Amino acid sequence: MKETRALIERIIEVNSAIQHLHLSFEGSPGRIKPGLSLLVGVADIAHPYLRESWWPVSIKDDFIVVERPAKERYEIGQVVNALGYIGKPYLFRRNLRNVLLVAHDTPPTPLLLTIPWLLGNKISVTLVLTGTARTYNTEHLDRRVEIIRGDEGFTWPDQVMNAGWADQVFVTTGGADENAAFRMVYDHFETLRASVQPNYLFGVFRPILPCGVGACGACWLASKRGAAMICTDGPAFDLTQMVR
Amino acid sequence: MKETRALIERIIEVNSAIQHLHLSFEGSPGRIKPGLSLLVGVADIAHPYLRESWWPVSIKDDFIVVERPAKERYEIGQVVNALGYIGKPYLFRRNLRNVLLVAHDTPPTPLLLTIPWLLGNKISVTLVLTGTARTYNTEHLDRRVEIIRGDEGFTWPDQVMNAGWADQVFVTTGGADENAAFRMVYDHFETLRASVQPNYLFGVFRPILPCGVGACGACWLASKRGAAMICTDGPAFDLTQMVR
Amino acid sequence: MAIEITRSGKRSLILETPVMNAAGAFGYGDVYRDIIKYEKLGAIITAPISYEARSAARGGRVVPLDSAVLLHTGLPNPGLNKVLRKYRSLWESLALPVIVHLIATTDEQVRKASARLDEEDCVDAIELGLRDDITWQEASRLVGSAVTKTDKPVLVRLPVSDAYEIADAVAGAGASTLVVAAPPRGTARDPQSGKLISGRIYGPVVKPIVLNMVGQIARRVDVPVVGAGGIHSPQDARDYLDAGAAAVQVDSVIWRSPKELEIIARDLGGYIVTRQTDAMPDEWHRGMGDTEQERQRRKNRRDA
Amino acid sequence: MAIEITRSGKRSLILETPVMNAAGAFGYGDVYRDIIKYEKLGAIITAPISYEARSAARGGRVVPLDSAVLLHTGLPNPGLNKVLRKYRSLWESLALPVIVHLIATTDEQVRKASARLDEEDCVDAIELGLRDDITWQEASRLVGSAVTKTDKPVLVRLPVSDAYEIADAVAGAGASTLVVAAPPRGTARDPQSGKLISGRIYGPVVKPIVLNMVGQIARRVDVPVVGAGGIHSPQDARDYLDAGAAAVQVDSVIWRSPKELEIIARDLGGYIVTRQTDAMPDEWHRGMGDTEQERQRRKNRRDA
Ligand SMILES: Cc1cc2nc3c(=O)[nH]c(=O)nc-3n(C[C@H](O)[C@H](O)[C@H](O)COP(=O)(O)OP(=O)(O)OC[C@H]3O[C@@H](n4cnc5c(N)ncnc54)[C@H](O)[C@@H]3O)c2cc1C
Ligand SMILES: Cc1cc2nc3c(=O)[nH]c(=O)nc-3n(C[C@H](O)[C@H](O)[C@H](O)COP(=O)(O)OP(=O)(O)OC[C@H]3O[C@@H](n4cnc5c(N)ncnc54)[C@H](O)[C@@H]3O)c2cc1C
Ligand SMILES: Cc1cc2nc3c(=O)[nH]c(=O)nc-3n(C[C@H](O)[C@H](O)[C@H](O)COP(=O)(O)O)c2cc1C
Ligand SMILES: Cc1cc2nc3c(=O)[nH]c(=O)nc-3n(C[C@H](O)[C@H](O)[C@H](O)COP(=O)(O)O)c2cc1C
Ligand code: FES
Ligand code: FES
Repeated sequence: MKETRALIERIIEVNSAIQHLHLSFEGSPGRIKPGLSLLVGVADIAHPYLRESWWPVSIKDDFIVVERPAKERYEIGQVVNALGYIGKPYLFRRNLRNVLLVAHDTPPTPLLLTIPWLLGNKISVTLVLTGTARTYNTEHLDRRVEIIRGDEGFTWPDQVMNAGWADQVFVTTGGADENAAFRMVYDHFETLRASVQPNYLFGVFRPILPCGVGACGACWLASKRGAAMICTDGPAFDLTQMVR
Repeated sequence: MKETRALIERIIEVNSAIQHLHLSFEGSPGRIKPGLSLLVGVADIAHPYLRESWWPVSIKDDFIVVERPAKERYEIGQVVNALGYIGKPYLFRRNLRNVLLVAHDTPPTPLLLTIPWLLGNKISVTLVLTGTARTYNTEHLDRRVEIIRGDEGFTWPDQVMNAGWADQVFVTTGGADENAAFRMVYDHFETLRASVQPNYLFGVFRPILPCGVGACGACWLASKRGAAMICTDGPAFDLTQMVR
Repeated sequence: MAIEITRSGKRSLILETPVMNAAGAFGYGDVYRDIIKYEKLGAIITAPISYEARSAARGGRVVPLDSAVLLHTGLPNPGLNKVLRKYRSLWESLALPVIVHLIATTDEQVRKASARLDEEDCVDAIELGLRDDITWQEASRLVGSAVTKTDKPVLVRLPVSDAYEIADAVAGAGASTLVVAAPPRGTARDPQSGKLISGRIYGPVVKPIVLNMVGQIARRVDVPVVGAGGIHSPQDARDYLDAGAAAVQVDSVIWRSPKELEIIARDLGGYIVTRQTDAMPDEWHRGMGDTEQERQRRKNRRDA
Repeated sequence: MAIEITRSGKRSLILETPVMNAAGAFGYGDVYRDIIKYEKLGAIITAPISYEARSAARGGRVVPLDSAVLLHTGLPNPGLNKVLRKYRSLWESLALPVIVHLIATTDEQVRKASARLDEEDCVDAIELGLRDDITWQEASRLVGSAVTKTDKPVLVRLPVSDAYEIADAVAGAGASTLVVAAPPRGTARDPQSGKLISGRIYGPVVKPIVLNMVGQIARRVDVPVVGAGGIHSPQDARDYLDAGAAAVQVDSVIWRSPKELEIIARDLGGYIVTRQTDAMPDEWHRGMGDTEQERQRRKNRRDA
């Protein structure tokens, strides 16, 4: 954990829903991997006493790109204050061939940084967009990603095949109750496969994180392996370990 | 007391310190006289739970002009919400010939609407600017007003003569403690004249007014004639009636 | 609608609408007559009155805070007899209950004032205001003093500090209703003088704290509770009823937008009718009620 | 500098600087080691620990409010013994006092936990956390339970509700220090679920209310007071000392800007030295202290 400041060097309006910010860092940005996010305090924009998680979607030599909703206002040259990268990288299996990314009722932003890494390692990637995520515009994503748009609920064409064929699944959800949503996700995958094995289905948890360092207790999660903090041990948790 | 909405029709940058807003009203603006102010709530600009007193400085057929600090941001077309005109008009004596207006450590804004009325009635007007008010730019005022710039304290050249020659004096002051400031003003005028007679020396009181209608008690003033509310009985009070 | 905001019994106060102003936000009932339709309110409460006259606090009286305002007035007022002489005929003419807010200074003054108010037909109830640092023993004694001298309902407005102990105590001493709570006492630096000033805090920041107290006290004490603190919208008021309040008092938003008191009262009239016929409270978010629809219509007309 | 924040006597706790974190704002002392220079602080206080393990609250845990945040965590923790096993050697290695915040659940658990902590050399004092709706009788009993089982100082963090009665009671029961106060309990609607949630309120809005309580309690009770609530700047902290606090605890600003705790501690170190040699407190506004000057220099360098 190390406080750092980043400069907004470029702002790209990707489409009517999202924008990309290019951030360069004072000193080195450190090693960043899929799953880590920046905990950022932006004076006057977000809540004055809560930081926001900013998700990198690609990494260049001297800057990173984060994806933000288009309606937020930033300025080139603006300095943002970050509490470093928080969380643990997503754990990918060895011998991985097919990965399924699912965004339900929320943009797939926290999953996108996996794409260059997976494709670079010759792993095929399918991105499923269900619920309100169906309207997410994917033109800026790598053409090699297979995009599937599902239904209003948590269903999509070929879902049984996708679930069977995938070696690992990462799901991000929106809505009022994240725990309830992931219980629904788990139950749904149990109907798609005979049984959900450990290390197969991961939920990406994204509650508001007041401290981001394990100090405040707000993101405490009970798992069958014991208690965890989403900010330091997450964001991804194996849904077979979830206490119901 | 009647709530009303006004539209900012024009914004004139008078000089680097002040701007003038032209306000037109839904329906009639009502009768407005020197001493009355508009109690205005401007969303997002001022404090969200406190209104501000806006002082008219001139009145036209279908709009009034208010004077505001130049650093505040307004937009043409902006609607401001006003709790009507509050207070009582300044009481001028009959047979008035010479009036002295004094602004000490604060712009003379609350006094300026008297000028057209007094000049129109062939009464001569002297405006004294002392303390930080010395830097107030008077180029937009009627040329017939005699302007005197005083010292850092509450003194100016010819003060004995001005005080003797004036039939009435209206003083507005800035600073932390308005009551203390007016005690100082009273004491000073006692040194300038043998005695300060009733109906001669008036203080224009301008505390923050939470309600402006006599409901909250925040602007209660003890006077020798009994208790008064600045918002409904003020802003001007005869300083000989002040309880020390 | 008839909502009893007192313990059942002889000291009863029944409102048509569970919304009134808070003491001190409304003067003596005269100042907002041209702006607010009184018949939409459940009752009005006078500004704080003491048996003897009080003069105002010296020094800074208003400190703007983050999302709130601190007021330190010293509760100036001309004393009970003068107020009655001046406002008796107004109160008689009003078609809604009038509650006199009595500053609970000393036992003797409370006894005298209560006896005096007991004779006044234009007064429907007394609301006792307690010092912010009062002990529960003193509070109990002062409420006892009022109750022995009048048959009218005695509402008690609790200070935020020690509210739970005082709630227990004054319920035992015969309070008809608990008003939860007086504006919390705060200390802040006056930006003009640089001095620390103590006073009362008003604004939306008060609501979460007092809403929680209302829930606690409504569960703990078997006396009807009126919620008061940081109510700035119909939704705020509904939250108080959901938390267990029988009615609400609206305070400083009246200074900024007097009409909001009437808007809240109209909205909650409808809310109660609907709630009692088993509608989901969640249907009642902003934008759903008659008032909201009327407000919207008015807005559209204005914008057009 | 040596500042005794306890009653004089055998249960003594002396700090070099009158600034520490508040319980729950700092984890168990491990998380901010790379950001904050611990040697600038007066002490550290652990996150709330109960004798037995506690799991977290279900449902919404964070509600953004106007100028504040509401947190409802249920105080999850692995229980005293596990925490001691994991953090004992860290606490031993620190050159500043370590205060364990003990959640005062039941008399028996408080007795057991206090006896356990009495044996631990790495723990310098206990801070007891009380339920927000506790009565003064229960509070007094719980403090008595702790005091009989340890010779270490027992600080008591008072809830906002009933703080005055509880302050009197726990002072009588042997509290070494009163920490005024725990974050006020509030209720607000979770924007995600639409449900009312109760929790603790953090943010600058808390300061005026608690600053006032500190002044009242410091005058009323003859036990040193530590001020805690809404301290977001050195000036906020100085206001607490001016109001009568012997030291301060800094809470949620640490989450947003961890370094601010150190900045406040450095500034107040200087403040105390100066205050005791009779400088005017008013000289100490932002922009005057060493820290501020250093901050300004850093800012200029960054802007250049
Ligand atoms: C606009 C306004 C609204 C108010 N609304 C309410 C309200 O709705 N309900 C309510 O209960 N109170 C109300 N009050 C009273 C107020 O909340 C507190 O009683 C407060 O102590 C007075 O604060 P102050 O800063 O004005 O006076 P201060 O000058 O600080 O108070 C004067 C002193 O007089 C004593 N004192 C003050 N109030 C009382 C009292 N009520 N009884 C006995 N002694 C007292 C105290 O010792 C206090 O220190 C209101 C007052 C005003 C002017
Ligand atoms: C980040 C953080 C900071 C905190 N800081 C402090 C602090 O500095 N000082 C302090 O005193 N407290 C502190 N607490 C405790 C807290 O202020 C209150 O004790 C509060 O009741 C717990 O609120 P909750 O919403 O998390 O739990 P809830 O789920 O509402 O509480 C669980 C229930 O357990 C019981 N309970 C909760 N806390 C206690 C307790 N302390 N003792 C006995 N029973 C209890 C109550 O019945 C309560 O309803 C902190 C907690 C956290 C996680
Ligand atoms: C009649 C009366 C008038 C008061 N006038 C003032 C005042 O002008 N200025 C002020 O700071 N406080 C004023 N107060 C408050 C007192 O100065 C003082 O704060 C209060 O009475 C002390 O509280 P206590 O009675 O609980 O000790 C007044 C109080 C009363 C009862
Ligand atoms: C060990 C423990 C775990 C708790 N876990 C939860 C929880 O998961 N969800 C919740 O809403 N409250 C939780 N709470 C709070 C309780 O549900 C309940 O609010 C509290 O214990 C009741 O307070 P009381 O003991 O004063 O009656 C927990 C409390 C304890 C002691
Ligand atoms: S956000 Fe504070 S512990 Fe995770
Ligand atoms: S401002 Fe409220 S009474 Fe004058």
